[in-house]
Amino acid sequence: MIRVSVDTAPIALSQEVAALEERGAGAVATFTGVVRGEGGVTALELEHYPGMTEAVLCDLAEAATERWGLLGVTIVHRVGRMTPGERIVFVGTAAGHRREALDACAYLIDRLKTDAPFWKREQRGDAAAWVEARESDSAAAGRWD
Amino acid sequence: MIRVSVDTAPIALSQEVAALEERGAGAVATFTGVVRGEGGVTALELEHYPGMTEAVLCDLAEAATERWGLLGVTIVHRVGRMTPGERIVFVGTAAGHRREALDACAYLIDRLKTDAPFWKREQRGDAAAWVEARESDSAAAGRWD
Amino acid sequence: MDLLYFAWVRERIGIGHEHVDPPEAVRNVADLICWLAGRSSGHAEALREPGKLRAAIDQKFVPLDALLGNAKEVAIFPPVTGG
Amino acid sequence: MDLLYFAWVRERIGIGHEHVDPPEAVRNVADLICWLAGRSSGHAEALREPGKLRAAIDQKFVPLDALLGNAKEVAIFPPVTGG
Repeated sequence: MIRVSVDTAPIALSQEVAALEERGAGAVATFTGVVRGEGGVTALELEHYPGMTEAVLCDLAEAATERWGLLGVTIVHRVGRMTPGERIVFVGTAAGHRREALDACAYLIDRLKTDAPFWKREQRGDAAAWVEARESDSAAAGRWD
Repeated sequence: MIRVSVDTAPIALSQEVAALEERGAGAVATFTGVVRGEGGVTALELEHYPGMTEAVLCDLAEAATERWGLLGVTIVHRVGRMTPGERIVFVGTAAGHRREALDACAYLIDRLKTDAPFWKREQRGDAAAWVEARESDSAAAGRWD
Repeated sequence: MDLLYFAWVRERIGIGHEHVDPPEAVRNVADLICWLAGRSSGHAEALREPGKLRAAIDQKFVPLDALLGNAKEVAIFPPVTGG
Repeated sequence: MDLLYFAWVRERIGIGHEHVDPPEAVRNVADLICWLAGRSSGHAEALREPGKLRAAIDQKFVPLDALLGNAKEVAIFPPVTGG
Protein backbone atom coordinates (compact mmCIF):
# COMPACT_ATOMS: atom_id res chain seq x y z
CA MET A 1 0.00 0.00 0.00
CA ILE A 2 1.33 3.39 -1.06
CA ARG A 3 -0.68 6.46 -0.17
CA VAL A 4 0.47 9.94 -1.19
CA SER A 5 -1.59 13.04 -0.58
CA VAL A 6 -0.93 16.77 -0.99
CA ASP A 7 -3.91 18.67 0.31
CA THR A 8 -5.02 21.88 2.00
CA ALA A 9 -7.12 19.92 4.52
CA PRO A 10 -5.76 19.20 8.02
CA ILE A 11 -3.91 15.89 8.32
CA ALA A 12 -6.05 13.19 9.98
CA LEU A 13 -3.32 11.36 11.87
CA SER A 14 -5.50 8.70 13.53
CA GLN A 15 -6.93 7.59 10.22
CA GLU A 16 -3.54 7.52 8.55
CA VAL A 17 -2.04 5.42 11.34
CA ALA A 18 -5.07 3.11 11.42
CA ALA A 19 -4.68 2.42 7.68
CA LEU A 20 -1.01 1.50 8.23
CA GLU A 21 -1.80 -0.73 11.20
CA GLU A 22 -4.38 -2.58 9.13
CA ARG A 23 -1.61 -3.77 6.82
CA GLY A 24 -0.97 -6.58 9.28
CA ALA A 25 2.63 -5.48 9.87
CA GLY A 26 4.25 -5.86 13.26
CA ALA A 27 5.90 -2.46 13.20
CA VAL A 28 4.59 1.00 12.36
CA ALA A 29 6.82 4.08 12.50
CA THR A 30 5.65 7.63 11.95
CA PHE A 31 7.06 11.11 11.71
CA THR A 32 4.91 14.21 12.05
CA GLY A 33 6.08 17.75 11.42
CA VAL A 34 4.16 20.39 13.37
CA VAL A 35 4.11 24.18 12.83
CA ARG A 36 6.02 25.86 15.63
CA GLY A 37 5.08 29.28 16.94
CA GLU A 38 8.60 30.13 17.98
CA GLY A 39 10.14 33.41 16.88
CA GLY A 40 6.70 35.01 16.68
CA VAL A 41 5.47 32.91 13.74
CA THR A 42 1.72 33.38 13.47
CA ALA A 43 1.11 31.33 10.32
CA LEU A 44 2.87 29.23 7.72
CA GLU A 45 2.05 29.05 4.04
CA LEU A 46 3.09 26.08 1.94
CA GLU A 47 3.36 26.38 -1.82
CA HIS A 48 4.15 23.42 -4.08
CA TYR A 49 4.56 22.34 -7.69
CA PRO A 50 1.35 20.45 -8.50
CA GLY A 51 1.99 17.29 -10.44
CA MET A 52 5.70 17.16 -9.79
CA THR A 53 5.19 17.01 -6.02
CA GLU A 54 2.93 13.97 -6.14
CA ALA A 55 5.26 12.25 -8.63
CA VAL A 56 8.31 12.82 -6.41
CA LEU A 57 6.50 11.58 -3.31
CA CYS A 58 5.30 8.45 -5.12
CA ASP A 59 8.83 7.78 -6.34
CA LEU A 60 10.18 8.11 -2.78
CA ALA A 61 7.45 5.81 -1.43
CA GLU A 62 8.23 3.21 -4.09
CA ALA A 63 11.97 3.42 -3.47
CA ALA A 64 11.45 2.94 0.29
CA THR A 65 9.04 0.06 -0.26
CA GLU A 66 11.58 -1.75 -2.39
CA ARG A 67 14.62 -0.98 -0.22
CA TRP A 68 13.04 -2.02 3.09
CA GLY A 69 10.33 -4.42 1.95
CA LEU A 70 7.57 -2.30 3.43
CA LEU A 71 3.96 -3.42 3.70
CA GLY A 72 2.68 0.14 3.71
CA VAL A 73 3.86 3.72 3.19
CA THR A 74 1.91 6.91 3.67
CA ILE A 75 3.13 10.41 2.88
CA VAL A 76 0.74 13.28 3.48
CA HIS A 77 1.88 16.87 3.05
CA ARG A 78 -0.35 19.79 3.79
CA VAL A 79 -0.25 22.89 1.60
CA GLY A 80 -1.82 26.34 1.89
CA ARG A 81 -2.12 28.25 5.13
CA MET A 82 -1.70 26.69 8.58
CA THR A 83 -1.15 27.93 12.11
CA PRO A 84 1.14 26.88 14.99
CA GLY A 85 0.22 23.49 16.39
CA GLU A 86 -1.11 22.18 13.07
CA ARG A 87 0.52 19.28 11.22
CA ILE A 88 2.53 20.10 8.08
CA VAL A 89 3.64 16.63 7.12
CA PHE A 90 3.01 13.02 8.09
CA VAL A 91 5.17 10.10 7.04
CA GLY A 92 4.25 6.58 8.13
CA THR A 93 5.69 3.15 7.36
CA ALA A 94 4.55 -0.39 8.11
CA ALA A 95 6.98 -3.31 8.07
CA GLY A 96 7.49 -6.73 9.56
CA HIS A 97 10.15 -5.50 11.96
CA ARG A 98 11.04 -2.25 13.68
CA ARG A 99 14.39 -1.56 12.00
CA GLU A 100 12.84 -1.49 8.51
CA ALA A 101 9.92 0.69 9.61
CA LEU A 102 12.15 3.16 11.50
CA ASP A 103 14.86 3.46 8.86
CA ALA A 104 12.36 3.87 6.03
CA CYS A 105 10.52 6.56 7.98
CA ALA A 106 13.75 8.52 8.55
CA TYR A 107 14.73 8.08 4.89
CA LEU A 108 11.39 9.39 3.64
CA ILE A 109 11.37 12.57 5.69
CA ASP A 110 15.06 13.25 4.99
CA ARG A 111 14.57 12.84 1.25
CA LEU A 112 11.25 14.66 1.16
CA LYS A 113 13.03 17.71 2.60
CA THR A 114 15.42 17.95 -0.35
CA ASP A 115 13.59 16.20 -3.20
CA ALA A 116 10.01 17.43 -3.05
CA PRO A 117 9.11 20.85 -4.49
CA PHE A 118 7.58 22.62 -1.51
CA TRP A 119 8.27 26.15 -0.32
CA LYS A 120 7.46 27.60 3.08
CA ARG A 121 6.62 31.19 3.89
CA GLU A 122 6.47 32.27 7.51
CA GLN A 123 4.06 34.94 8.58
CA ARG A 124 4.85 37.07 11.62
CA GLY A 125 1.91 39.37 12.07
CA ASP A 126 1.82 41.44 8.87
CA ALA A 127 5.32 40.48 7.71
CA ALA A 128 5.97 37.40 5.57
CA ALA A 129 9.32 35.81 4.72
CA TRP A 130 10.26 32.78 2.64
CA VAL A 131 12.14 30.18 4.65
CA GLU A 132 15.71 29.57 3.50
CA ALA A 133 16.90 26.06 2.69
CA ARG A 134 19.28 24.52 5.23
CA GLU A 135 22.61 22.94 4.38
CA SER A 136 22.02 20.31 7.05
CA ASP A 137 19.05 18.98 5.08
CA SER A 138 21.26 18.13 2.10
CA ALA A 139 23.67 16.34 4.41
CA ALA A 140 20.82 14.37 6.01
CA ALA A 141 19.44 13.34 2.63
CA GLY A 142 22.91 12.39 1.40
CA ARG A 143 23.40 9.71 4.03
CA TRP A 144 20.85 7.51 2.25
CA ASP A 145 22.73 7.46 -1.10
CA MET B 1 7.15 15.69 29.75
CA ILE B 2 7.80 12.04 30.48
CA ARG B 3 4.89 9.63 30.43
CA VAL B 4 5.35 5.94 31.18
CA SER B 5 2.48 3.50 31.40
CA VAL B 6 2.22 -0.27 31.74
CA ASP B 7 -1.39 -1.27 31.55
CA THR B 8 -3.80 -4.00 30.46
CA ALA B 9 -5.99 -1.44 28.66
CA PRO B 10 -5.69 -0.96 24.88
CA ILE B 11 -3.23 1.76 23.83
CA ALA B 12 -5.01 4.99 22.84
CA LEU B 13 -2.65 6.11 20.09
CA SER B 14 -4.46 9.32 19.10
CA GLN B 15 -4.41 10.62 22.66
CA GLU B 16 -0.77 9.73 23.13
CA VAL B 17 0.25 11.49 19.92
CA ALA B 18 -1.91 14.52 20.71
CA ALA B 19 -0.20 14.92 24.09
CA LEU B 20 3.20 14.87 22.36
CA GLU B 21 2.11 17.35 19.69
CA GLU B 22 0.92 19.73 22.41
CA ARG B 23 4.50 20.07 23.66
CA GLY B 24 5.03 22.71 20.99
CA ALA B 25 7.82 20.72 19.34
CA GLY B 26 8.30 20.81 15.59
CA ALA B 27 8.91 17.09 15.26
CA VAL B 28 7.10 14.05 16.64
CA ALA B 29 8.27 10.51 15.93
CA THR B 30 6.45 7.36 16.97
CA PHE B 31 6.90 3.63 16.90
CA THR B 32 4.02 1.22 17.40
CA GLY B 33 4.36 -2.52 17.78
CA VAL B 34 1.31 -4.48 16.68
CA VAL B 35 0.44 -8.13 17.39
CA ARG B 36 0.85 -10.13 14.19
CA GLY B 37 -1.36 -13.11 13.41
CA GLU B 38 1.32 -14.83 11.32
CA GLY B 39 2.20 -18.45 12.02
CA GLY B 40 -1.27 -19.07 13.40
CA VAL B 41 -0.90 -16.88 16.48
CA THR B 42 -4.35 -16.34 17.98
CA ALA B 43 -3.36 -14.34 21.04
CA LEU B 44 -0.37 -12.89 22.85
CA GLU B 45 0.11 -12.67 26.59
CA LEU B 46 2.52 -10.18 28.10
CA GLU B 47 3.89 -10.68 31.58
CA HIS B 48 6.12 -8.14 33.33
CA TYR B 49 7.93 -7.37 36.57
CA PRO B 50 5.76 -4.74 38.29
CA GLY B 51 7.79 -1.95 39.78
CA MET B 52 10.99 -2.76 37.97
CA THR B 53 9.36 -2.34 34.55
CA GLU B 54 8.14 1.18 35.25
CA ALA B 55 11.51 2.13 36.77
CA VAL B 56 13.43 0.87 33.73
CA LEU B 57 11.11 2.68 31.31
CA CYS B 58 11.42 5.93 33.27
CA ASP B 59 15.21 5.60 33.25
CA LEU B 60 15.19 5.08 29.47
CA ALA B 61 12.87 8.07 28.97
CA GLU B 62 15.13 10.25 31.11
CA ALA B 63 18.28 9.10 29.34
CA ALA B 64 16.73 9.86 25.94
CA THR B 65 15.46 13.25 27.09
CA GLU B 66 18.93 14.23 28.22
CA ARG B 67 20.79 12.79 25.23
CA TRP B 68 18.57 14.35 22.55
CA GLY B 69 17.09 17.33 24.39
CA LEU B 70 13.54 16.06 23.99
CA LEU B 71 10.47 18.11 24.84
CA GLY B 72 8.36 15.02 25.40
CA VAL B 73 8.67 11.23 25.68
CA THR B 74 5.89 8.69 25.97
CA ILE B 75 6.35 4.96 26.50
CA VAL B 76 3.22 2.84 26.82
CA HIS B 77 3.47 -0.93 27.02
CA ARG B 78 0.43 -3.13 27.15
CA VAL B 79 0.40 -6.23 29.35
CA GLY B 80 -2.00 -9.12 29.73
CA ARG B 81 -3.81 -10.74 26.84
CA MET B 82 -4.13 -9.21 23.38
CA THR B 83 -5.10 -10.40 19.91
CA PRO B 84 -3.66 -9.86 16.41
CA GLY B 85 -4.05 -6.28 15.22
CA GLU B 86 -3.86 -4.83 18.72
CA ARG B 87 -1.02 -2.54 19.83
CA ILE B 88 1.60 -4.00 22.19
CA VAL B 89 3.83 -0.98 22.59
CA PHE B 90 3.88 2.70 21.72
CA VAL B 91 6.96 4.91 21.89
CA GLY B 92 6.69 8.59 20.99
CA THR B 93 9.15 11.47 21.10
CA ALA B 94 8.80 15.23 20.61
CA ALA B 95 11.78 17.40 19.74
CA GLY B 96 12.66 20.64 18.00
CA HIS B 97 13.99 18.86 14.95
CA ARG B 98 13.40 15.58 13.18
CA ARG B 99 16.80 13.97 13.72
CA GLU B 100 16.50 14.12 17.52
CA ALA B 101 12.92 12.84 17.51
CA LEU B 102 13.68 9.97 15.12
CA ASP B 103 16.93 8.85 16.76
CA ALA B 104 15.46 8.99 20.25
CA CYS B 105 12.45 6.96 19.13
CA ALA B 106 14.68 4.25 17.63
CA TYR B 107 16.87 4.25 20.76
CA LEU B 108 13.90 3.81 23.07
CA ILE B 109 12.39 0.83 21.28
CA ASP B 110 15.79 -0.82 20.79
CA ARG B 111 16.65 -0.45 24.47
CA LEU B 112 13.18 -1.35 25.70
CA LYS B 113 13.55 -4.69 23.91
CA THR B 114 16.61 -5.68 25.94
CA ASP B 115 16.31 -3.62 29.15
CA ALA B 116 12.68 -3.87 30.21
CA PRO B 117 11.43 -6.99 32.01
CA PHE B 118 8.60 -8.16 29.76
CA TRP B 119 7.95 -11.69 28.59
CA LYS B 120 5.73 -12.73 25.68
CA ARG B 121 3.76 -15.93 25.36
CA GLU B 122 2.17 -16.77 22.03
CA GLN B 123 -1.08 -18.67 21.91
CA ARG B 124 -1.87 -20.80 18.87
CA GLY B 125 -5.31 -22.20 19.51
CA ASP B 126 -4.90 -24.34 22.66
CA ALA B 127 -1.09 -24.37 22.59
CA ALA B 128 0.99 -21.68 24.26
CA ALA B 129 4.72 -21.07 23.92
CA TRP B 130 7.04 -18.47 25.46
CA VAL B 131 8.80 -16.38 22.82
CA GLU B 132 12.59 -16.78 22.76
CA ALA B 133 14.84 -13.73 22.97
CA ARG B 134 16.60 -12.75 19.74
CA GLU B 135 20.33 -12.14 19.40
CA SER B 136 19.62 -9.35 16.93
CA ASP B 137 17.90 -7.39 19.70
CA SER B 138 21.08 -7.28 21.74
CA ALA B 139 22.99 -6.07 18.71
CA ALA B 140 20.42 -3.36 18.02
CA ALA B 141 20.50 -2.14 21.62
CA GLY B 142 24.31 -2.18 21.61
CA ARG B 143 24.62 0.38 18.84
CA TRP B 144 23.43 3.10 21.26
CA ASP B 145 26.23 2.51 23.81
CA MET C 1 7.78 26.49 -23.83
CA ASP C 2 5.74 26.78 -20.63
CA LEU C 3 7.49 28.43 -17.72
CA LEU C 4 6.50 28.03 -14.10
CA TYR C 5 7.73 30.15 -11.20
CA PHE C 6 7.41 29.36 -7.51
CA ALA C 7 7.86 31.05 -4.14
CA TRP C 8 9.82 34.34 -4.22
CA VAL C 9 10.70 33.85 -7.88
CA ARG C 10 6.98 33.91 -8.66
CA GLU C 11 6.40 36.87 -6.37
CA ARG C 12 9.19 38.99 -7.81
CA ILE C 13 8.28 38.23 -11.41
CA GLY C 14 4.65 38.89 -10.56
CA ILE C 15 3.21 35.88 -12.39
CA GLY C 16 3.23 32.13 -11.78
CA HIS C 17 3.47 30.99 -15.39
CA GLU C 18 3.96 32.23 -18.92
CA HIS C 19 4.59 30.86 -22.39
CA VAL C 20 7.80 31.88 -24.16
CA ASP C 21 9.66 31.05 -27.35
CA PRO C 22 13.33 31.64 -26.60
CA PRO C 23 15.79 32.08 -29.49
CA GLU C 24 18.02 29.19 -30.55
CA ALA C 25 21.03 30.62 -28.71
CA VAL C 26 19.26 29.78 -25.45
CA ARG C 27 20.52 26.22 -25.05
CA ASN C 28 20.50 25.45 -21.34
CA VAL C 29 18.65 26.55 -18.20
CA ALA C 30 21.29 29.14 -17.29
CA ASP C 31 20.93 30.69 -20.77
CA LEU C 32 17.17 30.74 -20.30
CA ILE C 33 17.42 32.47 -16.93
CA CYS C 34 19.74 35.09 -18.41
CA TRP C 35 17.43 35.65 -21.38
CA LEU C 36 14.30 35.84 -19.18
CA ALA C 37 15.92 38.47 -16.96
CA GLY C 38 15.57 40.94 -19.83
CA ARG C 39 11.78 40.60 -20.07
CA SER C 40 10.81 42.96 -17.25
CA SER C 41 12.18 44.63 -14.14
CA GLY C 42 10.38 41.94 -12.12
CA HIS C 43 12.17 39.20 -14.09
CA ALA C 44 15.47 41.02 -13.63
CA GLU C 45 14.91 41.30 -9.88
CA ALA C 46 13.90 37.64 -9.50
CA LEU C 47 16.64 36.17 -11.68
CA ARG C 48 19.69 38.31 -10.98
CA GLU C 49 21.42 35.68 -8.81
CA PRO C 50 21.23 32.38 -10.70
CA GLY C 51 23.25 30.71 -7.92
CA LYS C 52 20.20 31.02 -5.68
CA LEU C 53 17.91 29.38 -8.20
CA ARG C 54 16.96 25.80 -8.89
CA ALA C 55 15.13 24.38 -11.89
CA ALA C 56 13.11 21.48 -13.20
CA ILE C 57 12.60 20.41 -16.81
CA ASP C 58 9.36 18.55 -17.45
CA GLN C 59 8.99 18.04 -13.69
CA LYS C 60 12.47 16.62 -13.02
CA PHE C 61 15.08 18.56 -11.06
CA VAL C 62 18.03 19.52 -13.28
CA PRO C 63 21.25 21.46 -12.76
CA LEU C 64 21.37 24.89 -14.36
CA ASP C 65 23.67 23.70 -17.14
CA ALA C 66 21.08 21.12 -18.29
CA LEU C 67 20.21 21.44 -21.97
CA LEU C 68 16.64 22.49 -22.70
CA GLY C 69 16.30 20.12 -25.66
CA ASN C 70 12.62 19.69 -26.40
CA ALA C 71 11.50 20.79 -22.95
CA LYS C 72 7.78 21.52 -22.74
CA GLU C 73 7.73 22.79 -19.17
CA VAL C 74 10.55 24.53 -17.34
CA ALA C 75 10.16 25.59 -13.71
CA ILE C 76 12.41 28.06 -11.89
CA PHE C 77 12.31 28.41 -8.12
CA PRO C 78 14.39 28.78 -4.94
CA PRO C 79 15.80 25.74 -3.11
CA VAL C 80 12.93 23.68 -1.68
CA THR C 81 11.91 23.95 1.98
CA GLY C 82 9.14 21.42 2.57
CA GLY C 83 8.60 18.91 5.32
CA MET D 1 14.96 -12.90 51.02
CA ASP D 2 11.99 -12.51 48.66
CA LEU D 3 12.21 -14.44 45.42
CA LEU D 4 10.24 -13.63 42.29
CA TYR D 5 9.88 -15.89 39.24
CA PHE D 6 8.62 -14.88 35.83
CA ALA D 7 7.51 -16.48 32.55
CA TRP D 8 8.43 -20.15 32.15
CA VAL D 9 10.54 -20.09 35.31
CA ARG D 10 7.39 -19.19 37.26
CA GLU D 11 5.34 -21.79 35.39
CA ARG D 12 7.79 -24.63 35.97
CA ILE D 13 8.33 -23.81 39.63
CA GLY D 14 4.60 -23.46 40.03
CA ILE D 15 4.66 -20.26 42.09
CA GLY D 16 5.46 -16.62 41.34
CA HIS D 17 7.13 -15.75 44.61
CA GLU D 18 8.38 -17.23 47.85
CA HIS D 19 10.44 -16.24 50.86
CA VAL D 20 13.68 -18.13 51.55
CA ASP D 21 16.60 -17.97 53.95
CA PRO D 22 19.55 -19.48 52.08
CA PRO D 23 22.58 -20.66 54.06
CA GLU D 24 25.72 -18.52 54.22
CA ALA D 25 27.49 -20.58 51.57
CA VAL D 26 25.06 -19.17 49.00
CA ARG D 27 27.00 -16.05 48.07
CA ASN D 28 26.00 -15.14 44.53
CA VAL D 29 23.03 -15.58 42.20
CA ALA D 30 24.46 -18.74 40.61
CA ASP D 31 24.83 -20.28 44.10
CA LEU D 32 21.25 -19.32 44.86
CA ILE D 33 19.93 -20.92 41.67
CA CYS D 34 21.83 -24.11 42.45
CA TRP D 35 20.53 -24.20 46.03
CA LEU D 36 16.94 -23.45 44.95
CA ALA D 37 17.01 -26.32 42.45
CA GLY D 38 16.94 -28.72 45.40
CA ARG D 39 13.69 -27.41 46.82
CA SER D 40 11.26 -29.31 44.56
CA SER D 41 11.07 -31.14 41.26
CA GLY D 42 9.50 -27.97 39.81
CA HIS D 43 12.48 -25.92 40.97
CA ALA D 44 14.85 -28.52 39.56
CA GLU D 45 13.06 -28.46 36.20
CA ALA D 46 12.99 -24.65 36.00
CA LEU D 47 16.56 -24.05 37.12
CA ARG D 48 18.56 -26.87 35.56
CA GLU D 49 20.10 -24.70 32.83
CA PRO D 50 21.42 -21.55 34.54
CA GLY D 51 22.82 -20.34 31.20
CA LYS D 52 19.23 -19.75 30.05
CA LEU D 53 18.39 -17.69 33.11
CA ARG D 54 18.68 -14.00 33.91
CA ALA D 55 18.36 -12.28 37.25
CA ALA D 56 17.70 -9.01 39.02
CA ILE D 57 18.67 -8.00 42.54
CA ASP D 58 16.42 -5.38 44.07
CA GLN D 59 15.00 -4.64 40.62
CA LYS D 60 18.32 -4.15 38.81
CA PHE D 61 19.57 -6.64 36.21
CA VAL D 62 22.71 -8.42 37.41
CA PRO D 63 25.00 -11.13 36.00
CA LEU D 64 24.70 -14.55 37.63
CA ASP D 65 27.99 -14.09 39.45
CA ALA D 66 26.70 -10.99 41.26
CA LEU D 67 26.99 -11.24 45.04
CA LEU D 68 23.70 -11.34 46.91
CA GLY D 69 24.96 -9.07 49.72
CA ASN D 70 21.94 -7.72 51.58
CA ALA D 71 19.54 -8.33 48.73
CA LYS D 72 15.90 -8.05 49.76
CA GLU D 73 14.37 -9.12 46.46
CA VAL D 74 15.90 -11.47 43.89
CA ALA D 75 14.11 -12.23 40.63
CA ILE D 76 14.91 -15.12 38.30
CA PHE D 77 13.54 -15.26 34.78
CA PRO D 78 14.30 -16.04 31.10
CA PRO D 79 15.80 -13.39 28.78
CA VAL D 80 13.27 -10.59 28.25
CA THR D 81 11.09 -10.43 25.13
CA GLY D 82 9.06 -7.24 25.35
CA GLY D 83 8.31 -4.55 22.80
